[in-house]
Amino acid sequence: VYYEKVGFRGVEEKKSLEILLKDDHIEKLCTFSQRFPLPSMYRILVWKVLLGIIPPHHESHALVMKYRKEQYWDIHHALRVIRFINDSTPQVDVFLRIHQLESGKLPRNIAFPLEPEDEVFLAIAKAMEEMVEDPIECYWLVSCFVNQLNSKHKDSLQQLPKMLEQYLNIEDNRLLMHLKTCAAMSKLPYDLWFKKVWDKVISGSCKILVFVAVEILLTFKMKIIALNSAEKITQFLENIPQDNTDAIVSKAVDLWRTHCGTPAHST
Amino acid sequence: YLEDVKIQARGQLQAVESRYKAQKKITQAFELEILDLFGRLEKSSLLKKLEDDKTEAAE
Amino acid sequence: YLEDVKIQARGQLQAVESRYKAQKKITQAFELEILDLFGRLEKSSLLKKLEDDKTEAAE
Repeated sequence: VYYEKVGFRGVEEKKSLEILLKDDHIEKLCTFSQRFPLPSMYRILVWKVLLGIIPPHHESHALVMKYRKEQYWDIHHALRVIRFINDSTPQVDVFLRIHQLESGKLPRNIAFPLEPEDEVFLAIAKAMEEMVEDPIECYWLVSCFVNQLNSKHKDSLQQLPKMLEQYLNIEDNRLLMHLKTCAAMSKLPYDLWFKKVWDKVISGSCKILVFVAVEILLTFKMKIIALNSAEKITQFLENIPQDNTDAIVSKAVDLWRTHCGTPAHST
Repeated sequence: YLEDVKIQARGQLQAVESRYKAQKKITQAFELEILDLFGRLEKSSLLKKLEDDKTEAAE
Repeated sequence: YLEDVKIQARGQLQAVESRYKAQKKITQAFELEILDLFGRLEKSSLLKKLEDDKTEAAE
């Protein structure tokens, strides 16, 4: 929705994206999607290429997707055999089980409680499900995205809280102090904020997430300051109104540029 | 152009390999399931035997 | 030379493809085993239930 509203700024950008897709230049594609919002018609295609689900060459897309599809159904069938899923299993749970089996983390028993990383997977899957219609395509996007998060961004993800503190201190020291006093800094709903910045994270920079967090906190500063316990603050942040998401994200991107210069050099 | 063909081939190979690896993971999961089911079956027949013995002893 | 690369790529693809098929055969055999075990387990718990019912009825 964000991209449709903010719009694709110019015909030139659209043209250059088409050229990038044709010329199969992954690195340029990364840079591109960090600088400009992707037009919705290309978004999923670009994500699939960036996440390595399909190769950049158009000619092998059909063949590679055929393998991806078979792999999905192979595992899907297996999970039915061992009774981990059935006809009434929600789609995102199916995705989770497939992902668990693929990564060798399928629990011994279906009744085992979910791990925190499983909850993250489900949150991402739910968000992706809203954007991607085809379930197989959706599974691959979620699964590869989560794998990338765990490998490429593991370190930076752990640093996010520290970075948030650092930038919030520059932007609004009083707000930071208030959050610290309430001990709310460690309970911020990062995973919810993720959904707003997919393109940037997929194309290689998860630092943007920090600025989205900073921007959200600044936007709702008055309300947050009025709340005086970690629980209330967390609860408020988990239910913040969705109507000005677009404005928050574009402000966050501006903030990101101010602090880090050109996106391409700041991952 | 040669580079293109190579990259393309690598992309395809990766996809087939991933499908193969998934099949291997399925085999492993099935193996565990079989062991588990055997275990449950043995336990249940052991239980039954125990109960039968009890019933006989009571008679 | 381009042809060489293509032939080589196809060869690699086929090799993985056949490994995949072999693995799938194993998976299928295991699947049958699992279905069989589930069947036996269900039968045994059904039997147990029937006997329990009989015992209760006799009491």
